[in-house]
Amino acid sequence: MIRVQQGKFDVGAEIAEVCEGDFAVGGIASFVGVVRDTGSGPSGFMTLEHYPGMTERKLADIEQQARARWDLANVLIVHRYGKLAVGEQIVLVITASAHRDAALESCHFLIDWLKTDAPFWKYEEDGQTGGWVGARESDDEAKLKWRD
Amino acid sequence: MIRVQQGKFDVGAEIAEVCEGDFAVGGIASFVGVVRDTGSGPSGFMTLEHYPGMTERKLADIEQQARARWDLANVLIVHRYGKLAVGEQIVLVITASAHRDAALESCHFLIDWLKTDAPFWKYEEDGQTGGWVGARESDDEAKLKWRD
Amino acid sequence: MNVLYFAWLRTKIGIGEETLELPEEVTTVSEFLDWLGQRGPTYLEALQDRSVVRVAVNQEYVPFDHVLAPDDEVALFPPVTGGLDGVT
Amino acid sequence: MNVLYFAWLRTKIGIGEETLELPEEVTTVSEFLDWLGQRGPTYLEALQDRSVVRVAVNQEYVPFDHVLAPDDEVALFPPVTGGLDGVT
Repeated sequence: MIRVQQGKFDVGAEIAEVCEGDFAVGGIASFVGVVRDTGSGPSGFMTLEHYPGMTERKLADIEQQARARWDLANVLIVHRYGKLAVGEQIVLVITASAHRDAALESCHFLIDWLKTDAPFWKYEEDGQTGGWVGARESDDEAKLKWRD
Repeated sequence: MIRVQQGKFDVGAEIAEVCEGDFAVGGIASFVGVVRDTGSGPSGFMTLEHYPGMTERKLADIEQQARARWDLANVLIVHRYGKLAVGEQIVLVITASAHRDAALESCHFLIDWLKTDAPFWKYEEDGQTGGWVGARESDDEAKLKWRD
Repeated sequence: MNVLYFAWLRTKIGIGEETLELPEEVTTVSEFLDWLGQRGPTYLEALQDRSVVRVAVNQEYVPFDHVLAPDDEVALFPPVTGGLDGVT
Repeated sequence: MNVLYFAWLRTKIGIGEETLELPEEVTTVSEFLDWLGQRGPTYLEALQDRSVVRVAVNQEYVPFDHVLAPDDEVALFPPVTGGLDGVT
């Protein structure tokens, strides 16, 4: 399941819902990404732009890849866009499985992909100046480790 | 931070609290363990017995090991004991870091340890019969992978 | 043809979306970018470094030699910077 | 000496905790287990397979040759089955 939204998400409620009534699920791994302080101080913020439609396709596609690779009972990816303040939760990945390795590894895989390939562009502001963030090469290396 | 308690925990609130006001934290990994259905059907339950005092010492010790090994801003382990129904949340591990690998790997490490070494004993009941659960060898192998 | 611009390509060109009628001789993405660059200085500047321009047709990435169809939705944007922000 | 029993050692012996006065000749954990087994059939049965008995003294695991002190808190329990339940 994937969702791209402007509003906040409720991690506890999402985790509870992801395996509601499914008694084969024994473990739920999750990862919450938070907008960091990039040196602008805690009053800075970031605007996340995306390509509505394509973003959802790409997220749904990576969800399918994770499900094909690991034995997962459920997957949820929630990604926010728009203007976000430092400290705000920006992304949530939840993977539920009967196997803890499957849950944790697939969560890691999805987070690595989101960090590099999710179709978002970042505009950072510190109150005075602003600028578009460039791509990072070190993140592409992290993604390579998931190649078969 | 570690807690051994009988009552439920609120995953969302715990995650929010773990990095409250710490703007260097960029990612929070977590794992929630759920009481599974061991064939007794969804009406079964499990009683988790522990050694008050020693449990807390052991959990605090493994937290220190994780902090020594990974660059973590915060760690929270909450483990419940007592009578738990199938589907109930039993354990919560949260690791917060500026680095996603550190958060996810340390969470995995703690979960592997909890699965094998946490000083708890399980009594399973399906409504008619009950019995103490024996140790599992396959879990000990998972733990070996964390050896240097 | 519906054309979308994102991130600094959008802010440099000054609009997020426009409908364009392509001349018949423009068939590939590469030819389309050449033609687009001639529409004005903002286009030219935005598109001068092709190594930082990515193209999606109907919401799928395509190479520069991809052949366009009249009803395509074409999007131009910089390399994605990823969603997740907070961690290294 | 305060002695604690957990899990099936507790249910077999029938109590969770008791205070015992050790005879002088009982010094190691191993000797203590031998002495305890002579206290009655429930003790004997619970302690007959030492390979499934773990011992902690003052909340730390100890080997069977560990020497006990009068004020020790001694706990006997089966190998832990771990906390986490739901996953393999």
